[in-house]
Amino acid sequence: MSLTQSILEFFNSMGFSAMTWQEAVMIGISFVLIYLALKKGFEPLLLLPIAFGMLLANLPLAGLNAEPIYQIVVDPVTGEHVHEMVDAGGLLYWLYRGVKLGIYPPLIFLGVGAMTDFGPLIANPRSILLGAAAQFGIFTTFIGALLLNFIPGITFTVPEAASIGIIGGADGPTAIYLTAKLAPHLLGPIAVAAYSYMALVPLIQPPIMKALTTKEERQIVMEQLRPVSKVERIVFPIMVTTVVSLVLPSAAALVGMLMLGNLLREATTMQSTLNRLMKTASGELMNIVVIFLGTTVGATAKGEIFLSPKTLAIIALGLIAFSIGTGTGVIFGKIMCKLTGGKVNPLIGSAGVSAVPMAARVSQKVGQEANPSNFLLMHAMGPNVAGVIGSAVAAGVLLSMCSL
Amino acid sequence: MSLTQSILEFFNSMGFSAMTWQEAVMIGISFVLIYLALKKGFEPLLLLPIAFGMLLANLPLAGLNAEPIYQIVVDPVTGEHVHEMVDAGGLLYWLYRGVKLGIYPPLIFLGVGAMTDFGPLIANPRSILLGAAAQFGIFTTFIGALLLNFIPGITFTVPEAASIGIIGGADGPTAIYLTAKLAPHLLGPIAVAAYSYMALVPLIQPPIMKALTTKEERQIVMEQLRPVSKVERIVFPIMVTTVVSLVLPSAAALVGMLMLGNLLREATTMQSTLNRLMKTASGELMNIVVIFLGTTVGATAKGEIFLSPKTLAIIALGLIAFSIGTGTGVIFGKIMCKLTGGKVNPLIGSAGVSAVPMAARVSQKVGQEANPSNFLLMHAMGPNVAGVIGSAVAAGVLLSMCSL
Amino acid sequence: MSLTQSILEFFNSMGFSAMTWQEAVMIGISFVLIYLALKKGFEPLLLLPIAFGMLLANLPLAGLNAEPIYQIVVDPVTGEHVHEMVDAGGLLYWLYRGVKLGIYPPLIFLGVGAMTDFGPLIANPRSILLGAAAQFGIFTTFIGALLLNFIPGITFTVPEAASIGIIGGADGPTAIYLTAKLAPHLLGPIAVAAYSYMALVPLIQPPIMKALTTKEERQIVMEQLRPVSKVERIVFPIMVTTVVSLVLPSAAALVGMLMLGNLLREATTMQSTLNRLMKTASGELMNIVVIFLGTTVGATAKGEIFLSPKTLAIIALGLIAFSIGTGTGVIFGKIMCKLTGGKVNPLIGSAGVSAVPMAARVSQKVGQEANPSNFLLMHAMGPNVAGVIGSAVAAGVLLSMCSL
Amino acid sequence: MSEVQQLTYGLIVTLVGMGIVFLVLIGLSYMLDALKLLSNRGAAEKKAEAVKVERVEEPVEEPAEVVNVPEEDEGELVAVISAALAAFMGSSSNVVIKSINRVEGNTPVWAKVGRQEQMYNRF
Amino acid sequence: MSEVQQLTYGLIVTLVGMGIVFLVLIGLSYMLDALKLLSNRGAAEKKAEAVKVERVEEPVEEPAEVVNVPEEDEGELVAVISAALAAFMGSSSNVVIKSINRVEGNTPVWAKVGRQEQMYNRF
Amino acid sequence: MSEVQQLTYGLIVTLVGMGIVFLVLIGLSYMLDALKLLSNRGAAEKKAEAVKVERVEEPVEEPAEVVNVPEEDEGELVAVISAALAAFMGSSSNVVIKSINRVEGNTPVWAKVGRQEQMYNRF
Ligand code: NA
Ligand code: NA
Ligand code: NA
Repeated sequence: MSLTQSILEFFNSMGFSAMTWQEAVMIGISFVLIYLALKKGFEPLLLLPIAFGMLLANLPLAGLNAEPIYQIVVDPVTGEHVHEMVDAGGLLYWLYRGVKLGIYPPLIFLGVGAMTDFGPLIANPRSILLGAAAQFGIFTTFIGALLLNFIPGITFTVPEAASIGIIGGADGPTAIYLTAKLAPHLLGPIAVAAYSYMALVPLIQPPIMKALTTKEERQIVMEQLRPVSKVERIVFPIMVTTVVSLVLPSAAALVGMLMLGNLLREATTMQSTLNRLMKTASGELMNIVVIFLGTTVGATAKGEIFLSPKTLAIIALGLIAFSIGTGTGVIFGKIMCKLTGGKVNPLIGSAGVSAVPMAARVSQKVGQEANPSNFLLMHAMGPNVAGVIGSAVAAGVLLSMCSL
Repeated sequence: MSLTQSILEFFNSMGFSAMTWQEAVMIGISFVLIYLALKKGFEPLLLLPIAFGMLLANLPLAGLNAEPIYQIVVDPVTGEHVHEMVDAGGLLYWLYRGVKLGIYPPLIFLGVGAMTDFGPLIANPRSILLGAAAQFGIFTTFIGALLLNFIPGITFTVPEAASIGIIGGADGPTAIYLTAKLAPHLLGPIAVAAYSYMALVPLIQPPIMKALTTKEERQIVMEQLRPVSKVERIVFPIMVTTVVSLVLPSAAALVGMLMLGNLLREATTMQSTLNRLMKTASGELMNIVVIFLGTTVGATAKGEIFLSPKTLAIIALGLIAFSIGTGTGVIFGKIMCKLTGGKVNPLIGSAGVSAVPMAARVSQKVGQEANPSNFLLMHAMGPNVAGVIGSAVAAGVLLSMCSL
Repeated sequence: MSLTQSILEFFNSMGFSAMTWQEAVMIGISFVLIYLALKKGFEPLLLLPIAFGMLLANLPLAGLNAEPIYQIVVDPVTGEHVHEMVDAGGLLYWLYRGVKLGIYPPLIFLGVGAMTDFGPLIANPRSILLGAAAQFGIFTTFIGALLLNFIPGITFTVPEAASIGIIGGADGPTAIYLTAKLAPHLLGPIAVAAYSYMALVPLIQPPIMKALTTKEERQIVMEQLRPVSKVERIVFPIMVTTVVSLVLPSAAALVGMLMLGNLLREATTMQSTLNRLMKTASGELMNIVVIFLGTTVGATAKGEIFLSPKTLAIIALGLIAFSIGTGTGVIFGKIMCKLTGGKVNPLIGSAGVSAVPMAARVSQKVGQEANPSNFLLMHAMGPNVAGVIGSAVAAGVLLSMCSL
Repeated sequence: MSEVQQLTYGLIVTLVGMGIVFLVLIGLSYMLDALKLLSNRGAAEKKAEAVKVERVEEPVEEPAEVVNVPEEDEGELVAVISAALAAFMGSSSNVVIKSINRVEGNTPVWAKVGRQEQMYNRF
Repeated sequence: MSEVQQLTYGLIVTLVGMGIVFLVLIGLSYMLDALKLLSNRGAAEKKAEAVKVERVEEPVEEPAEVVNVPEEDEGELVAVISAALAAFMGSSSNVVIKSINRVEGNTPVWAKVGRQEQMYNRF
Repeated sequence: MSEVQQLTYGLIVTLVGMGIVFLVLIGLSYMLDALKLLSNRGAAEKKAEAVKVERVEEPVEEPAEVVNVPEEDEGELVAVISAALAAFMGSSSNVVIKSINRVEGNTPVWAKVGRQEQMYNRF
């Protein structure tokens, strides 16, 4: 082989030469996302790895997502047919297995559970309903996606529509878990939309909340929450796992791990040796999974799919999902306000969309604007954490009814 | 599809409808185990995950143990036959791979080794024999299980009997490692029995120890152990790995990892950079593995298998195993007492069953009852850690002679 | 089966009986390596696990590297053909997957990136060229290996020669990554050579540096480096990833992860929540991977392959690689010295071989010998970290041009 | 499926879905009421435990360091202990850390093993 | 391939290889010059951020402890805080740690949740 | 196999098994005696090392913090250092932490890199 020849060959193997315009655009988008994550503080913990994964996946010929290639050969010695690896496949392909097989999201939930204090929910069981109401956002968006099918040019299958709807759950791991099972090709845009809107909750929610409530309602001061006993805290996760899984087996993985993490957290008060498991679940294990999950989810965003009208539709629908979820939550808050004779401040309803704990903080902030002496935060944490359970349940329903 | 129709369909997909009485009972048992782990402090670090895994595995239709389903399809483009994943399988199925493939137990041993101080053993080499004697418990139970075959209705295969016998090793990872290879369907009951009895050592051992020894023997005060040099500490793990593996290749995985961990621990005195590996091996890595191992081992306990006379037999035999191991250890202690002219207190013999370091504590306690100025703890630690090696060796023999 | 018979059988299953002289020698070598790692401080963090893996892999019959065995059976119920595991395979076989699939080395680079300060490089962009020059060591050694083919008895294929050349990169993960893809059977000797020579840098480099420079040159004092802004630090990793991967897709995995780690590190100044990811990447995750990688890479060193003239050739060539890399680095330093009119001290050139940061320390030390008031360290760090990128690029070229 | 079929199915899913969501969460909210009854007994136990736990923890957490880590980390340990001390007195009184004794130094062996137990018997 | 063929191919690889290595690294070195231009604007921002970060971190890091860990670790927390305090004053003045108040004790709820946010909204 | 065959095989396994267990552990116990002979030389070396280690560790452990972690953690570092100090003096004398200087502050660059080495050259 001559020098010039092999140099030519080599230059053809360079990224530049093979670059498509989609890849160029995607790389640009990844830069924007990195900027938003670092400069604007958009959920940096996940958006930064996602954006970097997007960058890596759109570098031409890098093949970090490449599947391994095996061939079946006859063993010369034994004469048996044996698998033989021809190509090992790309790094991100292997790390992505944890998403594909539905392992990472439950593990993240394990850590979230180990960090979550369900006390406010246990102290005020009714507030759990607000966490249910906010899930309307998921289903109306789901319907919305199906309605878009009537627009020529856009077609969403039922599983795709379901995956888009779950953005309204305002819960990253749940969205990724469901989408990886129903519409993996949409993981990129859906994950980006979900985390971006979670970061935008403080901008999206207040106007809706104010539009739906009167100043009087916003001024309502709620009474102090009762203290919660150790026993309640420990029984709670076990109860939730059993009840939810018996009604909805398809939600067992997410809810089960969330509650195992929470059990580890609460049980440390009885058996302090469990502290080390709790710390690992909410610490190193979670960090490792976040790095792998973020990078590989981002790496699913290849230009061909990402740069389509669908993505714009997803972004639009995602915003609708958040807005409706917020709205229905507040409206339910108003209903509970009536029923309880003005004991419930409707503003805590918007926290039902989860996006823990930012949504709760928003309720607090809007409430304090109306009445500086008003302190809704702990009351809003109830619907807030209930929303996590609520969207996991909703995901379970979608999983069992929309997987084809 | 009509509404009523699909609602009906959905309700059939609910857990309640498909629940079997075994599953109901198993869920109840898992609650009891959680109570024992948290309230009674039964090895919470492992029994809590095991119990929670048991709960998850017996939730009808949750399918967390479901195997993945692949189909071989012809690639439309290339015309090649390719594997295609139809169903991703359950979360616990994937986490269980680490047990199935024999990866988790050696990794736990890596951490145990990094936490274990073999100094007392090195200082008093003879005490190692007591760690050997206590292994009689394993084999007599093994025989016991085979004897039960003569009772109509109960049949234990040789591999099953071996897995039951190993409970007498009083060593969780060893028991799980062996059972996963010889009789995986018995993992649940055997793991539960092993960890429960380890928690009960302070109740099981003392009566046996007192029955087999005279007050005079129990009052024997042993002389101070010599200090152990750094070189001895570092050579020890290398020596043990080489010797044990050369005699018993099948024990190499367990002993090798145990000793690698210990080498990392002792070597930090010479190369302090190794400290970070030692900390990870005995810390985060171990915690991660414990969470996965506990949950998935518990998840193997499906009602159909667990709720059989076999389980009762296993529990009974497990108790026998512990008792005999304790007994033979003490008897050997008496023999050494005679041979050394009363220099050895027979009570340290019971520590040979491992269950580190509780068994050693029991020796200490019983010894002090007989003679308040008596201090046997460090002397008992020798047989105690020797017991870990002893049961790993016994497991190796069973593995190489009983796997069919 | 009679007792004597089965005892005989058992003794045949013992390691001793099956021991080959190669295995005995390899075990001896592993002891020597452990001694060097602990007593002489030869890169203990990796050489200790490597040596221990070597020990484990050469214990006869232990089968820790054994591949799993599956058989295809017809499911009695469904009549479908299903895979069934006959033998689970060895522990080290499974842990080795991470090397085989090219997962561990990039993950280590992730951690290295999170620990590396590229400031000195950014402050003095020209110094990057010295990191390029030092890579001559890689290619001349590559040629050297191919020249040895003319000696009867030794034959190195092109991929093997490339793997040997990469030793000159003085970069462990890069060497392992490339060798695992091009010549996995040489992983053992190449990894050992690479890490040993890195440990010997302080002995290998000084004579060469002094031979190639005049006292005047060594006395040159370089001016203080400019401070580097936060923006530069954050843009740098993104820029490097994009540029390198676009030119050389095959280097994307290594460089991409290195730079992701570095981005996490630098971005913490803007989003402190990223701190937890940075700490995990450079801490626990890295430690876990180091334990697995070290042990399994060592375990590839089976006697049959390791004890061949090739290994001696590899060791000899490795030394040449380091020496030439050092030399060309210094020579380029002299050229830059001329071009800048004596502003650059040639001694910083030798740091271009990476082996961070020891090579830089050597430059510092030799410089100070010539002129006690001379302080080259931070200047040498530039070529030093550039050398890491340089050898990753070189590895990319070898990977894309030498894989058959 | 046609757009219309998809839509109708979507509406079914929505009805069932929101139905289940409310069913489950309302169910939970009432069970929590039931659970509260436990809390009274629970509350009683709680105090007892609270104390018990304190007792247990002291030996548990610290030694986890002592036994695990080589000498040079002992300092860290002492820092933690000394300040932990401060923490539990601090709120009421003034603290000037006067003298810190090396833990290893004056620790009776039995205590040392007492600590080891805390780690070992977890596995 | 014969030895000679291998060797010639090796030489080609060497030429191409070193060519690419220099191409890439020279390219980077010039891009770094370009990047320096940013640094001027960067430098300005930098200060601003530097401050912002300080602000953020206080609540961020500590609570990560507070919320995650049970009481017995609070001491450690206090040790860190108190010494962190010392660290930022220390270089100039003398420090005698007089009184340390339990963080939990005097922390308004809103602060507590402010901290929780730091953790939660990461996932 | 019949019950009887199983049982007999079980007895064989038991004999072989306990035989091996004792064989191995007795073997080890005698090798440990042999090993003790080393310990005399070992003991000598030990002291030497003990000192060497001390030396090494100081720079090793601390910087692992310094270089890895951003400013806000420096406090922790200082806490550890100061108390580590206390730990090694403490047992004999009284300690009042008078002034703590920021480590970064007065650390000559060479020391800083000396520390970096501790981490880098591990990989
Ligand atoms: Na939600
Ligand atoms: Na044992
Ligand atoms: Na290099």
